[in-house]
Amino acid sequence: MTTLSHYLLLSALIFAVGMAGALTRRNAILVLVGIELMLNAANLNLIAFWRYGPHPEALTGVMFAVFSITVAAAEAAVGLGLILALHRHMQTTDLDKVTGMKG
Amino acid sequence: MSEIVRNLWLIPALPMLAAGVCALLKRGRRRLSAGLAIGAMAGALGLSVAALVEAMRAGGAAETFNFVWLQFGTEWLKLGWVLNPLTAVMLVMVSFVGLLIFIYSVGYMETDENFGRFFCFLALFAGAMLGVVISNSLLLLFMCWELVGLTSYLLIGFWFEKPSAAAAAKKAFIVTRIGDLGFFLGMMWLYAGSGTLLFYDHGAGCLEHTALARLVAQAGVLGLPAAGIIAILIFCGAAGKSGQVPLHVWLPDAMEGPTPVSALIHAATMVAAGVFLMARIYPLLAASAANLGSAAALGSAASVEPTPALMVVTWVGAITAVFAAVIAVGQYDIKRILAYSTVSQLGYMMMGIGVGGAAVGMFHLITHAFFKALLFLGAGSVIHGCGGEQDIRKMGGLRKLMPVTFAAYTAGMLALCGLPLVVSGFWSKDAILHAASEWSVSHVPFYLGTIGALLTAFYMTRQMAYVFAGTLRLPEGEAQHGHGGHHAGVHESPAVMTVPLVILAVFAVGLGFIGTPAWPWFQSFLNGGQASFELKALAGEGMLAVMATSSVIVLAGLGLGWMIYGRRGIASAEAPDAVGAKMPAVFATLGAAFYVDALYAATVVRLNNFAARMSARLDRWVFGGAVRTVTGTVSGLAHLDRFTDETLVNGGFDEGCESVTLGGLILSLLQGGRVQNYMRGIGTALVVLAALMMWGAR
Amino acid sequence: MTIGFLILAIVTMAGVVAAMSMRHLIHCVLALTLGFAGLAMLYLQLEAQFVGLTQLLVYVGGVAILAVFAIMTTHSSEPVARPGTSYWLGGCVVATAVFILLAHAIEKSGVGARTMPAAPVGGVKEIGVALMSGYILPLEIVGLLLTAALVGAVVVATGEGSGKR
Amino acid sequence: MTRAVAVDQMFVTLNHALVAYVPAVWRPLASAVLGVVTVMVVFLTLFALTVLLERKGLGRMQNRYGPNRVGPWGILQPVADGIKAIIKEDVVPQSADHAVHFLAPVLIVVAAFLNYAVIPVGRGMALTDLNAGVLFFFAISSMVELGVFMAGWASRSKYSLFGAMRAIAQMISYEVPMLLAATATVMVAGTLSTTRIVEMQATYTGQIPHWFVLTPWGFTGFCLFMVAATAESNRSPFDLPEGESEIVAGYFIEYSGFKFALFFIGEYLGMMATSAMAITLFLGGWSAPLACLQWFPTWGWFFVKLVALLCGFIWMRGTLPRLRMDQLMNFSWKFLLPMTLVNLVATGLWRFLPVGWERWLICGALVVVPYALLGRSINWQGRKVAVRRYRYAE
Repeated sequence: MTTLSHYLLLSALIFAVGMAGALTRRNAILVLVGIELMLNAANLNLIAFWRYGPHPEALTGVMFAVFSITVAAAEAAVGLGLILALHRHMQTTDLDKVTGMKG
Repeated sequence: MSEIVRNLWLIPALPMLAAGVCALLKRGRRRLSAGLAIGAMAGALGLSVAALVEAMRAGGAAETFNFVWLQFGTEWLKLGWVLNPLTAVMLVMVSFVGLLIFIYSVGYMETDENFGRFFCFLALFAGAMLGVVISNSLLLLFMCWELVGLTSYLLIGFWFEKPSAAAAAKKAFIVTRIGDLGFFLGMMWLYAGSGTLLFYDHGAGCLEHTALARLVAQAGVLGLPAAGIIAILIFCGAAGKSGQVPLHVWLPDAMEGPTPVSALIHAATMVAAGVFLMARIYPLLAASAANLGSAAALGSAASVEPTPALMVVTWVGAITAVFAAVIAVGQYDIKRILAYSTVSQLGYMMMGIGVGGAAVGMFHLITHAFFKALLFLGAGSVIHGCGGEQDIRKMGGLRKLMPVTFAAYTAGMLALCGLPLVVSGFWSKDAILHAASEWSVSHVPFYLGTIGALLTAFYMTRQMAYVFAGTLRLPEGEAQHGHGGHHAGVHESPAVMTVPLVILAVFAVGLGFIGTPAWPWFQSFLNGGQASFELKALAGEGMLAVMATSSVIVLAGLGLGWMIYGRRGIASAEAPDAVGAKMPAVFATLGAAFYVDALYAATVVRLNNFAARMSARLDRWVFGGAVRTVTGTVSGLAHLDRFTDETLVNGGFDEGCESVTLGGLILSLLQGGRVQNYMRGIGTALVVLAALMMWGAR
Repeated sequence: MTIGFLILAIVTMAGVVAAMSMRHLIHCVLALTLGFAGLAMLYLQLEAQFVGLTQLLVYVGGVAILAVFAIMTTHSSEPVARPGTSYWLGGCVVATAVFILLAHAIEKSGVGARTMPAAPVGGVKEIGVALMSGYILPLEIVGLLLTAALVGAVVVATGEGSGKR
Repeated sequence: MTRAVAVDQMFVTLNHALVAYVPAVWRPLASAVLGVVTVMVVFLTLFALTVLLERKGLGRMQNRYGPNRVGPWGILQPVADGIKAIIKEDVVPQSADHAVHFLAPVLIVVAAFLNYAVIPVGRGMALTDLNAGVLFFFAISSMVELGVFMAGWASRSKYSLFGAMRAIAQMISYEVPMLLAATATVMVAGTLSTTRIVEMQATYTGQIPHWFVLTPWGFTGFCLFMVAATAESNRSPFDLPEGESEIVAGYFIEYSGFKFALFFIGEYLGMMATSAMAITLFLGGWSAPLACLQWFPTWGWFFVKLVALLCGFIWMRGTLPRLRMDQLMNFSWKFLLPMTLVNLVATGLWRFLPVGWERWLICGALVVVPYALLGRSINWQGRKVAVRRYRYAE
C-alpha cells in the first residue's frame, strides 16, 4: 500500500535533485530546468496532499496544481526568452561568465 | 456693429501671419515669401477699403470693439480697436503705399540673398503699423509702437555686415527710446489719472468728455493741468518717432537701410506714426476748460483755444521744419537730402496739428506719404540704376537714361515743393500755412513755415539739377554691369519698380483735390461733417493772400535753385557746390547738420561717459573698499574654520569613510555576480533556518 | 508500496537525475521529458486525470520543446569547469542537506500514516465548474499573467530593433 | 433490429466471450491487451490499404497507373513494401546519437498508437473512456513533436535538423488553432469525454442527425480543424518539413529500413488519428448520417467516414502545391488563430441564444463576415491573395 509519505519523499527527492542541478550546473538553461523540477516536485506534493486529504471533493490541491503549472509554463517562457536575450548580449549562457552585477 | 469692425483685427493680423510663415520658410523660398507678404498686404488693403467705406457710412462716429485682456483684482485692463475716419484714412494709406512698396521691393531686392528675411520684416512692420492705426487703447498702441520700432531697427540694420548700418540701427533704437520714455510716463500718468487707457469706450474712454474733464481738473506740475503734462509727455514719444528737433538725429542715419525701407518706414508710415498719435490724442492736446466747454474736441483751429500742449507741438514743429530744411541744402547724399526733407515736412505736420487741428496735419501726412514715398522710390530707382551710388555729385544726366524715373521723380519733387494749384503738396501745405497765419498766439510759425517752403523748393531744385540735368559724372569702373561701352550700365529700372512709381506719381499729383478749400472733403470727413463744393471759399478770409504768398515763395525757391545750379550745370564731380563756394563756412556747417551729432557727442555722450567713470570710481573705491574689508574679515574667519574642519572634523570623518570603504571592499567579494553563489547562500540559509526551527527553537 | 508506484518512481527519478547530471544538454532535456512524463503518470495514478494530462501537454509538449529550441538557438553546451571554480560539491551538499531536512520533517510530522480515502467521483467537469465559479478570479489573473508572459517573452527574446521573426 | 444490434455489438460480445476464459483477476488486463492488439492490427491494415489507395489514387490524378505489378491490380504492393523495409539494412550514421536515433521512431509510433485509446470506433467500442479524452488526445499528439526533434537532432545531419526545426515550428503553430477548434465542440458538449461527445451527436430530428458539423460554428470548426490537422500531420500542402525538393526528406533522411517504415507508419497513423478525432468531434463519430440508415453497424459508419476523410487528404495532396515557410506561419497566426477565436465566440452565442433561425443567422454572420475580411486582408509578403491564372505554354 502506497502511503502519503512515499509520495512526499519522492517529491523531496525530486526537489533535492532539482536543487542540486540548479546549484551546480553552469548552463543557464539547465539551471532553469532545475527550477522547473523543483516546481514540479511542489506540484506532486499538492496532488498527493489533495488525494490523501480529508476532502478530495473540494479539488483544492488540483486547482492549486493547475494554476501552478500555468505559472510555471509562463515562467519557463519568460525565462527562456531571457536566456535568449542574455545570449544575444553576451554570447554565452554560462552563468559563471555572467557577472555584470559583480560588486 | 458691422462685421468689418468686429473683424478689424484681421488687417494687422494678415501681414503678421505672413511674416510668421515667412520666418519659418527656408531661405531659398524667395518667390513664396514675397508672394505671401504681397498677398497679405493686398488682403489688408481690401479690408482697409471696406473699413473706409464703413467709416464713410457711419459718418464720423467712432465704432469700437473692446475686450478684457487682463484682470487684476477688481481692475480690468481692456484692449480693443476703433474705426473712425482717422483710422480708416490711415489704414488705406498705409496698406496702399505699403503694397506698392512691397511690389517695388521685389525688383529692388532682387539680388539680395536675404530676400525672404527682408519680406518677413517688412510684413511684420506692416502688421505692427496697421496695429498702431487700429488700436483703441493706448497700451495696445504702445505695444505696436514698440514693435514698429523693433522692425525699424531690424530693417535699418538689415545689412548689418556694414558697420555704419549697424550703428545707425542702434542709434535709431536708442534715440527713439528716449522719446518713448516720455510716452511711457505719460501713459502711466494717464492711467493713474483717468483709470483707463481706452480711447473711446462709450463715454468712459480717456479721450471722451468725462475723463478729459477730470484730467483738466487735476493739477500737474509747472502750473499746468495734468492733461497738458500728459499730452506733452506723450508728445515726447511722438517727437522721437517723428524725428522732431532735438531727437531728429537718428532719421538721416536711418537711410543706411534698403531704400524701400526708407520709403515705407522712414518717410511714409512709421515716422508719420508720431503725427498720427498726436492726431489720435488731439482731444487730450486740446483739453482745457474753455475748449471742453465749447465741446469742440476735434474741431478746427478757429474754435480751439491754444493750450500749452498745442503750443509746444506748434513750436517744435515749426522749428524742426526750418531747421531740417536748412540742413538739407548742404547735403550731397541723395537719400540724406530726402531724409532731412522728411524731417522738415514732419515738422510741418506737427505745426499743422498744433495750429490747425488734426485734420490739417493729417491731410499733409497723407499727401506727404505719397509723394515722399514716390521720391524715395525714385531715388531708389536712381541708386539701383547707378549700381549703388548715392552721391549726387557723381550723377547727372539721368533724364535721358531713366525717363520714367525722371518723370515720376519730377512729379514727386513738384508735389513736395508745392507747385501752385496743380499738385497735392500745394494744397496740404497751404492749409497748414493758412492755419498758421490765423493762429492767435504768434505769427512766427507762419514765417518759419514760409521760409521752410522757400528752402524746400530750393534744395529740391538743387537735387534735381545735380541728378538729372547735365551729363553723367559717374566714374569709370563703377556701376559697370558688364555691358561695356560708356556707362551702358546705367539703365532704367524694371517694370516691377517703375509701375509703382507711376501709380504713386498719379496720386502725388491728384490727391490734393480731396482737400482744397473749395471742397474740403478730407477735413470734413475727419471732423465728421459734410463737405460742400463752394468755389468762393477759395476767396475766403485771408485765403487768397496766403495762397499767393506761398505760390510766390515756391516759385522763388524753384527759380533760385535753377539760377544757382541748373543754369550753368555742374561741371564735374569734384567741383565745389555753388553755394558752398560762396560761403564755405556756412555750407560746412550745413553739411554737418549744424554739428548736432558732434554737440551730442561732446555733451550728452561725454557727460554720460563721465558719469559712468565716476560711478566706476565710486564703485571701486568706496563700495569696493567696504566690500573688501568685509570679505577680508569673512575669509579670515573662513581660513580658521577650514583649519578646524580639515584637521579635526575631516580627519575623523575620513577615518570613518576609509573603514567603511574597506568593509565594503571585503563585503563586495561576496557579491561575485554569480547567481549560483547567491542561490547556494539562500539554500544554506534555508537549511540552517529550517534546522533551527526544528531542533533549535524548542 | 505498490508495484506501479515503484516503477513510476524509479522511472521518474531516473529521468530527473539524468536530466540534472548528463553532459549533453539535449540529452538532459530528453531525460527531463521522461521525468515529466513519469510525474504525469504519478498524477494519473493519484486520480488527478486533468492535472496529469495538462502536465503532459504543458511540459512535454511545451516546456521541453521550448528548452530544446533555446538550446539550439544559443548553441549552448555545458561549459568546461575551470580549475578552482567548481562548486559541484557545495551545491550537492546543500541539496542533500535540504533533502535530509525535508525527509526528517516528513517522517516527524506523521502525515505519512494517512491512508488514501475513496477516489473522488467526477473529474474534469467539476474542475471546470470550480474554475468558472469559485476560482474565477485566479483564472482571470492567470489569463492576464499568461498574456503578459507571452508578450514579455516575445519582447525579451526579440530584442530591441531587430526585425527578425 | 435485434440482428442489427447483434452485428453492431459483435466485437464487444466477442471480447467478453474471449475474456471470460481468463481468470477473473487478470480479466481487465486481458481485455486491455485484446483491445490494444485489435486496434493495432486493424489500423495497421488500414494503413496498408491507405498507402495503396494513395499511390493508386495519386497515380490516377497524375495520369499514370500507380502500382500494378504485385498481385492482382497491385493490391499486394503494401506487403512487398513491408517485406522490403524489414529485410533492408538498417544504416545508422556513424556520428549519430545511437540511443536517441533509435528511440525517435519508436516514440512517434507509440504516440500515434496511444491516440487511438480514446477514439470510439463504434457504439461502446472505445478502449478507454477517459474523463478528459480530448485532452489526452492533444497531450499525446504533442509528444510527436519530441519524437520529430529527436529524429532530426540525433541524425547529426543539417537536412534532418532543418526538417525537424521546421516540423516543430509548424506543429506548434498549428496545434494552437487545432486545439481551439476542438474547444468549440467541448464548449457545446460540456464534456471532454469522447464517448459522451459522440453520444450527444447520435440523436436525430426527423432524418437529420445532430452532428456538430451541421451548425455554423461546427462547420467552421470542422474546416479549421481539418486544415490544422493537415499541417499537424505534415501532409501536402503543408509538407515543408519533409519537402523533397528543399531538404531532401526532412527529419527522417538518415533513417532506413524498418525505422524508416516506422516513421512512415507513424505519419499515416497520426493522420488517421486526427481524422478519427475530427469524426468524433464534428462528424458524429460512429452515428449514421440519416436516421433510416441506422441498420448499418456503427463501426462500419466510422470506417466509412474515416476512409472518406483519408480520400480527402489524398485528393488534397494531388491538387495543392506546397506553401512557403512564411506563408505557412502567416496562415496559422493571422488567419487560423483569429478565425478559431471568432468561432469560439460564435459557439458561445450558439450555446446561449434561443433556438430558432435567428441563432443561425447571427452565428453564421459572425463566422462568415470575419472569414471574408480575414481572407481579404491576409497578406503574403505585401501581396494580396488573389486568384492566380496560370498561363501554360502558348
